[in-house]
Amino acid sequence: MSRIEQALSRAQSENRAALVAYLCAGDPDPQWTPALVRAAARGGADIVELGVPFSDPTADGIAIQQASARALGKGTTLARVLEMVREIRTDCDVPILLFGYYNPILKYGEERFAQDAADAGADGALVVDLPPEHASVLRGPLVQHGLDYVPLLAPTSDEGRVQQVANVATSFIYFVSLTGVTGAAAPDLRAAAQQAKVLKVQTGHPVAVGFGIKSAQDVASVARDADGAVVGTALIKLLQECEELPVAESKLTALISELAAGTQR
Amino acid sequence: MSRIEQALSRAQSENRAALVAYLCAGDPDPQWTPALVRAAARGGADIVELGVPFSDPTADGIAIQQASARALGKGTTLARVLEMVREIRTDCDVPILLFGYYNPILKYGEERFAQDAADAGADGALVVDLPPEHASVLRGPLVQHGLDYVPLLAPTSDEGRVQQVANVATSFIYFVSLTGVTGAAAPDLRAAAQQAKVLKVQTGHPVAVGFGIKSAQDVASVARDADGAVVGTALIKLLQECEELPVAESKLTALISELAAGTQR
Amino acid sequence: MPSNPSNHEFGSYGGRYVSETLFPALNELELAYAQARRDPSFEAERFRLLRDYVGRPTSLYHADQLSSSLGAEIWLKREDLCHTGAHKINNTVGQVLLARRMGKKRVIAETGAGQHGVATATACALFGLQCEVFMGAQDVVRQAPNVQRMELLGATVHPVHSGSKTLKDAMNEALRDWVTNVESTYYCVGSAAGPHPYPTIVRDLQAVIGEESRAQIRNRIGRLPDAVVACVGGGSNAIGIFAPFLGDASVKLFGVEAAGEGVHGQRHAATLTKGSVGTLHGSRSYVLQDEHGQIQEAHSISAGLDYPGVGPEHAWLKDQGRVNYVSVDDQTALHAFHQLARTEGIVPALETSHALGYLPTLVQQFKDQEPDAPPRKSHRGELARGLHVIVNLSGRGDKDLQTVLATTTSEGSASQITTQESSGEAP
Amino acid sequence: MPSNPSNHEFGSYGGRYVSETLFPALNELELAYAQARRDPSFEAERFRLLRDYVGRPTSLYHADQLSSSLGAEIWLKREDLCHTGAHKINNTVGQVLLARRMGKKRVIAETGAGQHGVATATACALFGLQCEVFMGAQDVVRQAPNVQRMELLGATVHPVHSGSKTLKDAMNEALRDWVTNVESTYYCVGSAAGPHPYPTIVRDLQAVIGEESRAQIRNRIGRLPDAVVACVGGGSNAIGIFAPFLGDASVKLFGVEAAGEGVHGQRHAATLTKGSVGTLHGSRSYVLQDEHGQIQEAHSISAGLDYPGVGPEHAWLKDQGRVNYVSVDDQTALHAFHQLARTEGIVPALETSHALGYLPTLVQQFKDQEPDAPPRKSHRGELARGLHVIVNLSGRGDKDLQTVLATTTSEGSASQITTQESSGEAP
Ligand SMILES: Cc1ncc(COP(=O)(O)O)c(C=O)c1O
Ligand SMILES: Cc1ncc(COP(=O)(O)O)c(C=O)c1O
Repeated sequence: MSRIEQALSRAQSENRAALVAYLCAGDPDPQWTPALVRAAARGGADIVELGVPFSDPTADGIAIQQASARALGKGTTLARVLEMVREIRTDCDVPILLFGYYNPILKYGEERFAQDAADAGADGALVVDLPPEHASVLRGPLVQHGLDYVPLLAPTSDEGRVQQVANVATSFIYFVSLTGVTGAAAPDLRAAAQQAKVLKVQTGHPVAVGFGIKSAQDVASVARDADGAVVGTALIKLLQECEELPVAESKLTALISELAAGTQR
Repeated sequence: MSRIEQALSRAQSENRAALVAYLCAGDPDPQWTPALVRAAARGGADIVELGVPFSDPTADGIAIQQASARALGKGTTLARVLEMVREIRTDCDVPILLFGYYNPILKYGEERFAQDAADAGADGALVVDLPPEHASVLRGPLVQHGLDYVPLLAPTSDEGRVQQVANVATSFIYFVSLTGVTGAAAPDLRAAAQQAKVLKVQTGHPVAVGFGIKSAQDVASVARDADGAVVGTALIKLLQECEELPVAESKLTALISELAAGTQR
Repeated sequence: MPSNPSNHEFGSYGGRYVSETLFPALNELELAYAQARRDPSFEAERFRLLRDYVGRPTSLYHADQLSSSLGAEIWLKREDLCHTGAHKINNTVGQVLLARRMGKKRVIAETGAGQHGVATATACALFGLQCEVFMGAQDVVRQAPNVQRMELLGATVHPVHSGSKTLKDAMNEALRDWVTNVESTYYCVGSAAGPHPYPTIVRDLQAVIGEESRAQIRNRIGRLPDAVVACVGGGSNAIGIFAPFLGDASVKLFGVEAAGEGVHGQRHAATLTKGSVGTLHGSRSYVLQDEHGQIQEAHSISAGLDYPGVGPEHAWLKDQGRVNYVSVDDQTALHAFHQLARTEGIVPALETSHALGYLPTLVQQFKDQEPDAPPRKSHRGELARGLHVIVNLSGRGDKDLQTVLATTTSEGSASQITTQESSGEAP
Repeated sequence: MPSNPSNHEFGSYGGRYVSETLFPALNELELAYAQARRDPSFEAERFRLLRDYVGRPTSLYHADQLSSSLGAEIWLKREDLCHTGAHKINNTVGQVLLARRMGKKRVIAETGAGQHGVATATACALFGLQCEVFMGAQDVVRQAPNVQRMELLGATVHPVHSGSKTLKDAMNEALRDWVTNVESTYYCVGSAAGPHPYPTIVRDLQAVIGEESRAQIRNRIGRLPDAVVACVGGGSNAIGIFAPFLGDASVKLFGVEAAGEGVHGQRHAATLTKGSVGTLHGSRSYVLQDEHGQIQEAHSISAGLDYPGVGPEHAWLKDQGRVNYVSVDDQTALHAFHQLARTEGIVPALETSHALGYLPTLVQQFKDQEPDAPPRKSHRGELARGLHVIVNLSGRGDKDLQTVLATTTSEGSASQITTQESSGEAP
């Protein structure tokens, strides 16, 4: 059982959804990132999605676009993100899912990426623009190195695609609550969570819901039916208001514990 | 013998060319025009060409264009020009050749124009854009009312046209010294005058040279061979410098007598 | 009426009311043109250029949306697709080819909207001739992109500051240049105006529009159209499309002049509608003039129609009653401009928009006359039914964007036009 | 190399590197397109619009002066004569027809030079569909007339302020809009790029350029050309003219990218020449990227080439060696722009000017290879002799006047351009 699976099953056994926290590596500064991941873990994040910034984040809304641009501006690279993971792992074992776009990985080399990510202590990868039909080139090496490959499903996915995605998932599936980009307002999170429940049955994998979850209340509205709730833009926005790392850490821990409270069923 | 023919033959008998002075009726003010015509006569002009201003004087350079515009701005019309002639005739019998474009005459009516011009005491008309092929409509009435019809010839006119023009002339022919508009610098007035001499033989009519004659010296260089020398732009420019009528009158008389000195062969 | 009408080409209209200096040049031109038209190699070269360079034949497009909204079949003769964006190039390719044949090295032209200037500069670039264009200073401002185009094409543009600083004054200045440089210079007149033989030459060179249209419509609906409509400035696009239909009594012809701010005031350019017989720029025709025979300034939002004269053949066709001359004001033309852009995706020239602006009236007239006329075709099989109208889409409106936007803003109807900032984030 | 190349349409290139959300839409599009192509009524309507509305076939013009000065026979495929002034409309008429068939009421597009935006707005006006165009804020400024045209046509233009504020960012934003409104919205991609099936659709819809050219040149010289040249931004005009020649081994194909300020620096857009394999905007192809896989900003004086990606079929053709991809810098393109304007009377788009700018090199290459090749034809009877090159004249340069004039002035070569005051009086 991978670290990610363990986190999900622990949450399950505690009769709650897992809280998945998205942080953009390198934002606002690469030096802050390890401390922020620890702060998120302290607050009660079951899994941290660590965003690998990309120059052209077509799946993201303005908040994460700008976070990515800031991170890139501070010299964040994929190699540097792996270093951050390595540093985090010295004293923190929160599951880390690398989250990003395909091109930086393609450039790095899929095999080398899987190897280095595993060495650094990462637990898996989610690539928003690498669909199942093109995924084997990355999934193979990841699995070989004991890492999870997390695919996505969307409200528009039909039955055929659900099966295709089920076939490539190794742990959970990320279900996008809406047609849109990150940061968009979700019209109906309850319905999305119910949809996640159906998908869980269809795919045989745990399903986490992301996009549009901003508050403890939002978390609560998906927690009953989904296996996990992903919060991203809300955290990015919080960090934007902090000028000092200690402030950012404590505010982040506080917000995450507040959100975590919503995970109880 | 018309008054224009008389003037030409008097000059001829005095072994000199006739001096033809062009003034734009109504410029700078319609009230000045009769006095200026008298001043020109006093200075020794044998014939006065009285310009009837037109909105679109395509044969004229900038000086006469602007004079026409000023005259029109002061309300000068063809009817008003005829009134000026009538006023001049109360005490001055210098031959007056109405000089202009066809459209104002067409609008006035050719027959009515010939009648009224004769009544007013004018001696003839020269219409720069009414060539022999279209001239009969105006020439007929003019001749009927005892007025001269003065056609033009140009350096570009070939033999056929010379004959055509000869056939419609009633007194003299106006020979344009150059291909260009009024006010242009004539490249070679001597050659133009020699050309005029040839034309005189070919047409059997006296020939006056116009365009580009600015000074007594210019007049002198055509006087030997041509029957007349026309000065226009130089007079217009002189008047532009004068703010008071008495000054204008005396300057004009002075310049004309200076020019007249050049007419001696 | 002149006593010798035979000196005029079109009834009592036409002729050569110009300085004596120009006569030999006009005779030379007449002769050279007659010879060229009889010379198969000249015509072959002209045809090749019209086809490959200008892009002829231009298409005849059935405007589906416009037809539906007007309740008649509207066909657009797509002169806007010609190289340089208007019918003007049909004329300049022919005339500049003639200039080259005549051994002239320098070509001058007047221009209003700038389309004829661009078309002349274009043809001169093609044949390596020097080109100088006279353009009213006011038009230099309102048609700035065309000034830039002429200059890029290697032409020199002379802004003309006299008179109304528009087309009329540009033509005055071109005539002054021509009279000065007549031996070396070919004057490429841009509309069906000017002294003989220009109105004839320009008509002949533009008649390709009507010839193609006539063949195309027969091909499409198996018969001739009920009406043909064109805007009239100097009259070249109109005479070009009308000429081949003049003998077809069943085809009603409509020439649309610019009514500017309205034909009841002074600010319009409706020469045939409101003018009277006169001479301007070398020919006898209708002109806008005051009671003293002074030429009046024309006014139109469209620089290419802003002219107080009109080609002499139109004067004749008016007197004969063969063509109906009507007028459309600035507002109506602007409305038609926007309508065609939004319903057909075609941005017409403001000149052309006058022809388009007359369509509702025209359709209504036909309906009033024949209340029991068959309805519009309901499907493609019945194409020949209904009222079929060809509009000469004489040019595209890219050159007019600034003018139109200025009116849109000044009238507060800018709300039609929207640029939205993209937030990148959903609400 | 992906382990399963069958998921890519062009060798190892192409594919669908996009959000999961878009997959059903891409499948739906693929299916709808396949059905439409088999439906004679769809193809008939598309053909009618290409002929009557777009103005096809466009002519193939033998550029006499340019041929003389280069010492080779240069033929220009006149896509500049298409409605709206560039080849882009061939694509949008087809895609928007497809959108209507699919029941979509809203169409979005990205645009760089604005030509695709105008072409999309045009097709949407024609079919009465809502149109929203994403355009980099920098391009909104440098291609202002096209923004105005889009708005006149009823489209909404969204300036995009992220990244380099050019085409790449406009496409990012269009993808974000599409993922948000995917059920109601048709995304009309403007070049041979994007996720499958777009590169195939765009190529098919643009192939009419090559099909016509191939028939026209055989008709003229009785054989195929020696070379075909096109500029490459995303690659649609190039693939459109290349496609029908791919099987003709004797025809050399040249794709000309923008070298900007030079391919040895960072400021260029020569993706195939200097880029490496990557994924951008949904497909695997060449991209300009740094060592970390971040997409680099492209630079070109031409907004339509200012793109760090390229259509996947070009990547494949490069690897196969079938097409030679070369590059031409800003200065050379500008020079070619002025040269065509002055010697042929055609103002080309700055994009197109890159293809033209490569001609001297290309002709020299051929001559070096075949020093004893027959000389240029000396008269029309020997047309087939010599080196024959077709250039895809993908668009007209009206939209680029401001950009070009700015360079002219800033480089002090404004003396080429002359406006003279007319004095009305000889010296
Ligand atoms: C597109 C267009 N249509 C019409 C005209 C009016 O000229 P004409 O009446 O000679 O066709 C112009 C003149 O510039 C023009 O550009
Ligand atoms: C005239 C013209 N040519 C070429 C291009 C480049 O696009 P593509 O490479 O897709 O042909 C553009 C893009 O705007 C264009 O407007």
